[in-house]
Amino acid sequence: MEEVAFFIGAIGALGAAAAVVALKNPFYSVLALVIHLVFLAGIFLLLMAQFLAASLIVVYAGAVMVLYVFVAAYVGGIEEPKWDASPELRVIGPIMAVALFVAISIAVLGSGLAALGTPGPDDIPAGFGTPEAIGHLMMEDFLIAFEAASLLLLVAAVAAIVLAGRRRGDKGSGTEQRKVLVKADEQANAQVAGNGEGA
Amino acid sequence: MTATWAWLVLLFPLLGSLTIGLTFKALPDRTAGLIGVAAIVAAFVCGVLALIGLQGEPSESRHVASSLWEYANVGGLKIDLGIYVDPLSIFMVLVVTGVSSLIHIYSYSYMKSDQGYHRFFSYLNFFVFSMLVLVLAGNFVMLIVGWALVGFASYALISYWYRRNTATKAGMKAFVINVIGDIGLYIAAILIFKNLGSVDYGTVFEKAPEVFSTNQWEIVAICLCLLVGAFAKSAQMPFHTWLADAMEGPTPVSSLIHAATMVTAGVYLIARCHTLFELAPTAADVAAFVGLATLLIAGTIALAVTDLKRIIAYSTMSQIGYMFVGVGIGAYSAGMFHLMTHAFFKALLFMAAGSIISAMANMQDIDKMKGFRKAMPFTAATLIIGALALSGFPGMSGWFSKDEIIDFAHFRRGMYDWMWVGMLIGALMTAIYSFRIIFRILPGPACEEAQYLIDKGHVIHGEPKNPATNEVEDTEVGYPGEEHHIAEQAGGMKFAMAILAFLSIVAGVLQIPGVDEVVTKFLEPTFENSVFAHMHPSTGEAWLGLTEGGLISIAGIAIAWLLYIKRPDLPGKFRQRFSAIHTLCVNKWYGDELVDFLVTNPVKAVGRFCNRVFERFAIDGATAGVAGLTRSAGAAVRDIQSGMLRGYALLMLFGILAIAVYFLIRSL
Amino acid sequence: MDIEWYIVLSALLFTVGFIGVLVRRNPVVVLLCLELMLSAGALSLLAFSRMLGNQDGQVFVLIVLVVAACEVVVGLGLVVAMYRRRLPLDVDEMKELKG
Amino acid sequence: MLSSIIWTPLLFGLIGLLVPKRFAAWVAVFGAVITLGLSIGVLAGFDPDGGMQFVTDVNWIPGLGVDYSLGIDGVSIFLVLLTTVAWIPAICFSAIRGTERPALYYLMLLAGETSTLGAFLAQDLLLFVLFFDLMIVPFYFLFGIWGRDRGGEGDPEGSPGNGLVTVQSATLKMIVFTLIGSLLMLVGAIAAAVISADGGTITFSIQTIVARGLPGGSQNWIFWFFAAAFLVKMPAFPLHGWMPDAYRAAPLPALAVFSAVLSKVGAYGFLRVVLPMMPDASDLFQTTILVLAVGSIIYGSAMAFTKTDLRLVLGFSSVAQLGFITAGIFAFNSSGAEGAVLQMVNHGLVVVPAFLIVAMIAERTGSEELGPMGGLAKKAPVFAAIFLIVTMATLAIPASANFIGEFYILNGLFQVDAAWAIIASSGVALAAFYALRMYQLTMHNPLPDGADSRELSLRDALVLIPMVAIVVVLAFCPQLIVHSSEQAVDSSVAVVREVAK
Repeated sequence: MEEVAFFIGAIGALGAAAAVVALKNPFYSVLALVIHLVFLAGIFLLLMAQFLAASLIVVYAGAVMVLYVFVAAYVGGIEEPKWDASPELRVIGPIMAVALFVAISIAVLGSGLAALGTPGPDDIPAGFGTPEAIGHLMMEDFLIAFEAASLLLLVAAVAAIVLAGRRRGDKGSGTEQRKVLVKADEQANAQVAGNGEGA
Repeated sequence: MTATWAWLVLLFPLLGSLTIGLTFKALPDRTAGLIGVAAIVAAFVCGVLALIGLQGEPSESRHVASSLWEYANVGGLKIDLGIYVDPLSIFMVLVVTGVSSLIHIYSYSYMKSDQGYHRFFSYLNFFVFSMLVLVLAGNFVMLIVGWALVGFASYALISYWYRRNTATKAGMKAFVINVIGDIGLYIAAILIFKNLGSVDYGTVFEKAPEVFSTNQWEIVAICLCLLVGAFAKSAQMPFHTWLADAMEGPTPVSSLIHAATMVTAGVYLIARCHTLFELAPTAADVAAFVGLATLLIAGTIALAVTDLKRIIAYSTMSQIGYMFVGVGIGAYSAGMFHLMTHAFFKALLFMAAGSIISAMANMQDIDKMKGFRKAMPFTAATLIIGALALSGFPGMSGWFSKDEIIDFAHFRRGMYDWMWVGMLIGALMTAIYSFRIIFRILPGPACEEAQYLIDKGHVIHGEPKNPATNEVEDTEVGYPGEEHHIAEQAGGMKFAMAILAFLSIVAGVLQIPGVDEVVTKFLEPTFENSVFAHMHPSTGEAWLGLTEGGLISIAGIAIAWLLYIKRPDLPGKFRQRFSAIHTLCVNKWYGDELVDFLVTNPVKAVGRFCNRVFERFAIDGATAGVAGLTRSAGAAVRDIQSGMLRGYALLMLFGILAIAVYFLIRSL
Repeated sequence: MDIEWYIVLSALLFTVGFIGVLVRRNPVVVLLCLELMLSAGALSLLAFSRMLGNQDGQVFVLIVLVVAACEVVVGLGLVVAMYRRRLPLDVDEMKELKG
Repeated sequence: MLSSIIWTPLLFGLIGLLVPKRFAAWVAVFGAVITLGLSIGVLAGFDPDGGMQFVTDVNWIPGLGVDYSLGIDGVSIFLVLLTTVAWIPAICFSAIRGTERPALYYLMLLAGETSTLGAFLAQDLLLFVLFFDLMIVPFYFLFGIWGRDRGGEGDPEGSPGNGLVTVQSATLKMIVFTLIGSLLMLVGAIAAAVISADGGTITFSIQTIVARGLPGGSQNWIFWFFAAAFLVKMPAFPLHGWMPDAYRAAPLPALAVFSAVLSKVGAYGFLRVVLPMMPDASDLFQTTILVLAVGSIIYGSAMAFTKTDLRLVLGFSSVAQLGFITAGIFAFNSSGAEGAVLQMVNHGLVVVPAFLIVAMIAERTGSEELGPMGGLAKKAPVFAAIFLIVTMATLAIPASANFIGEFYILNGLFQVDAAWAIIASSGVALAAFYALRMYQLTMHNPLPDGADSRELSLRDALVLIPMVAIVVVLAFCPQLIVHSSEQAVDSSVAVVREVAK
């Protein structure tokens, strides 16, 4: 049963990922990524990360992707020109990437980590991956990392305002940029809310 | 108690110097001068009290070492801030403070119109302080301290009129040559420490005979290094060139540096270290021969040059040469006695010369001077007394002291007989050049300046000029004032000169062979362990020597009279006949040029080479090479930095892959 | 299911994402591909977390998500800014970084 | 205690950012004075026979064996005092004159003090390397932002160091040189820790590494990695290529502390790290280092008396002095090393007022070139007197503490080989020449047109006189320093002496 679930999830996630790369229209790419994330959330569940799976769907597929969709729509579906500034990248890039994959695979399979060949220990604590457990960890062991992350988020929100904000004399309408801001805020709020759930 | 008085001897001049230096805005000039004089007189008084204290001790323990605190102590090399008081150092203290007191009194009047009165007295007091540190030092490091401080003070005084280029150059020369001498002492002190484990006088002189055998190379090296210091400070060959240039300083400075104190330091050093020099007779002979060479060469130069102060300066070199011969051949008390009498009459000569130079409105050329006998009778009288004492006229102090040295050389026989002959020739020259001054300056029709003095009753005030270059100078600061002061009109100068003249005449009675020999007896505790302590010519031989000396002196005076009064055309003829020799002498045997050629120019060339060639090509080249390397490396990688984000990503991928592959291969 | 499988899947997703970064020129898509790579990283973190039976890895995935969100916000802000200035939306045209 | 000494300057630098601009300078002065007070407090509680004292030891990066480990002993205590003393006049001088962007300026100066103090106090090798590298950063900014370009004035022959210098090229040169040295040292430090651990737990604690010892072969190359960093920092001939340009471009107050203190960190590094840690290599390369040191003495002196730029005269005189110091350390006996430590302090104390005086001279004549100068003593006797004392101390006239330092160094060298001492002593004569030349050409001789001889202002006098007073007091009692540091210094070189036997 678990195998079936994994393969469905894996194939879905990979297929969607390939679609992200392959589709010409960025708008579709975004949608493909949403699908990818949904499948990935399923795999997360298999790894007993319920809270993360949920937050992946809620925050990522829900909030972040909406942001992408808005931007993609705002910018418009720009078709990439056929002519590539450096065509060799099209060839060398994938080859190197595949080589990397091979290297990693060899490393993983050939490594001496015996536990890799097992599904993991059975005697995991009760409530593994539940919001409560994660919340405890967050607020107790990793408080500094948590605070740093929230600070980073704040800085990023400010940065987005500065970057996309209207300059003096800029004639463009303010709605889009306000949207961006709102999204950024939402993002932050969602994150905080997510954390709140954990606690 | 003796030690306390000795410390006070040091304290007063230092305090004086500091007080005068720090209050230059608060105190009027006259007060500063008085403080300066008072400080030195107080030091003299303390010196006398120390002497009394010391004489109270039994003869065999007549030395006191005292230390204020530990100056530094590392790796066994312990240096105390200490003094060593024995008859020799007290003798020097009395000579130094005594003559310096008189010089201070003289300067009080002589420098009256100078712009830097405070500065002058501050330096002057500091000079005396340094000299006292030198003579009272209790170990070789303190000796070096005194030695170098004297060098510094002499620098400050020589370039006292600091806006004259000539004065600053002369100061620099004196200082650098003195530092070279200091280095000799550094190395000597280090060698002494290495071999004897201490630098304290007491320990060193006690242990030296046990550690060293006669003429062992270490002790010879030590003594030769000490001699480098001594030669440099006492202006002996080949370190003599600074002395004549040092005449750029004010006249009281010249007399202080030359007569009483600084230049005799080398003589004192050899006398102080006689234990070492007797273990290294070779080095002692070197000292004596260098002294002999210097006294002869300086004598010939003094015969040729025409600058009044420089003649006396070369005469000083020559007389110091006598002292070097004296202490080199073992006639310690004679050497010290000559040091004392020389201090009296040479200070007197300089003071008289200063007075005349003032009257000449700072002109120093004896060719231009004439007829001062009538214009300045007092100065003329003192000048004659000084010259008589210098040339060793029978009965004068110089007669007793100089001829005692000459006689001792004869007494030691062997190669020292050659020295005896050399010194007799030197004595003849001394008499001639001394009276060359007298006969050229005093008699005859008065020159313009002298006539002015006779007519108007005061000194001519010419346009202030640098006597060396004849450049017109402004008088704002750092220059002698426009007014000049002569002994005839200034009480202080007259007082100092009168006392010195008196001493020049009568000081000889201290050491009449077979009668009293006060100096020898006084210094006996210091030189007790010397092999020469109880070797001296018999009274008869001594008087025979004195007779010879007296005759030579009279002969010299007669020759001078013949040359400069009776047949004034003769010197000119000689000059034409022996023009090569004359040129050689006038140019001071090309000593400066020799030093330039051998030392200064090579050093400068090294500097230029370093600067223009080495720094430019090697160092800058290497630097440029490094920069170039960085730049070309930058250029090489710049192409990779195309700005193509995806290119960067690819490079990153390469990197990750390389790392992954590396670890994979390693794990195989 | 053995942990290996998850790791291999993670590597595959990472590779796909990397290929996307290398071949696509639209900045929005490049950002999307970065998301792919990040999620691949998150997956392997989770896998190891499961393997060790330790939840610390999950916390880090959460942090990764936050950082990814930040990156998205800034990246998209840049895209919007570029669009407003009428700059071409092509990563190859952005060469100002050139040294 | 030691932590507070290290971090107080930086703290006040940061406070300076917050207060209004016109108070920034006085906050900095206050911070420097407090740091001095703290270091005097340490001196008061210092026990000359107590070895390493006031030790702070906190695990910092346990995985790498790096500790935040501080301590003070006889070698470092006076260097710490020198640092805290030297910074005050530099800051006061800038405060009196005023600078552009003051808050940043004082932050940089004080950050420099923090890192220098850190280097002197660190007892952990990696911490030492870290502080050593950090030192250059604030000075890079100080030289880069507040420095100025120099034209090719006053030198018809266009010899290097007198030509055109831009701030960029000067600072770049400096950074490249020091970074190469620092990176080599970093490698050396890591190698030393790893090799000495020999498979055991790695630690960077200097004392532990010394106790564990390094195998002879590794010592040889690690020695040079460290030596490269230290010799560049000093700078020693022939690694001084960065010095002329950097000195000419730098702002003078910063240059004063740079020359006075930072150069000593190199020499200190030899005593603290190289000799104890690599005794075999030190013994092996003794002659090589002595050649470099004596070469520095001769070369530095020769350059100092040919240069006409005051900064370069002082700069090259520092090269010569550092040559003496290095030579003293590599004599491997207590006399030489103790002389070196004494000389480090003395030279630092002398250089700070010297550079500030150069700045004042430049204000009066509008130039730093010796050629057209002269006669400044005319209306400024106090100024001239102070400069004279500084000059005399620079040339190590006997009776100054500098003399005692040089004398002990020469004595130490003599015990190695008389030839070293004799060659090195020629540096003494050359020093007399160049130092006096500098004094005469500025203060004496006729006053040229356009130069303004004026007395020190009261505030400048208050900056200079304390420094000069310290120099004078030390001249009367160098034993103050010698006494407290002898034991620690001797134990540093004793290691090598044992090996040499």
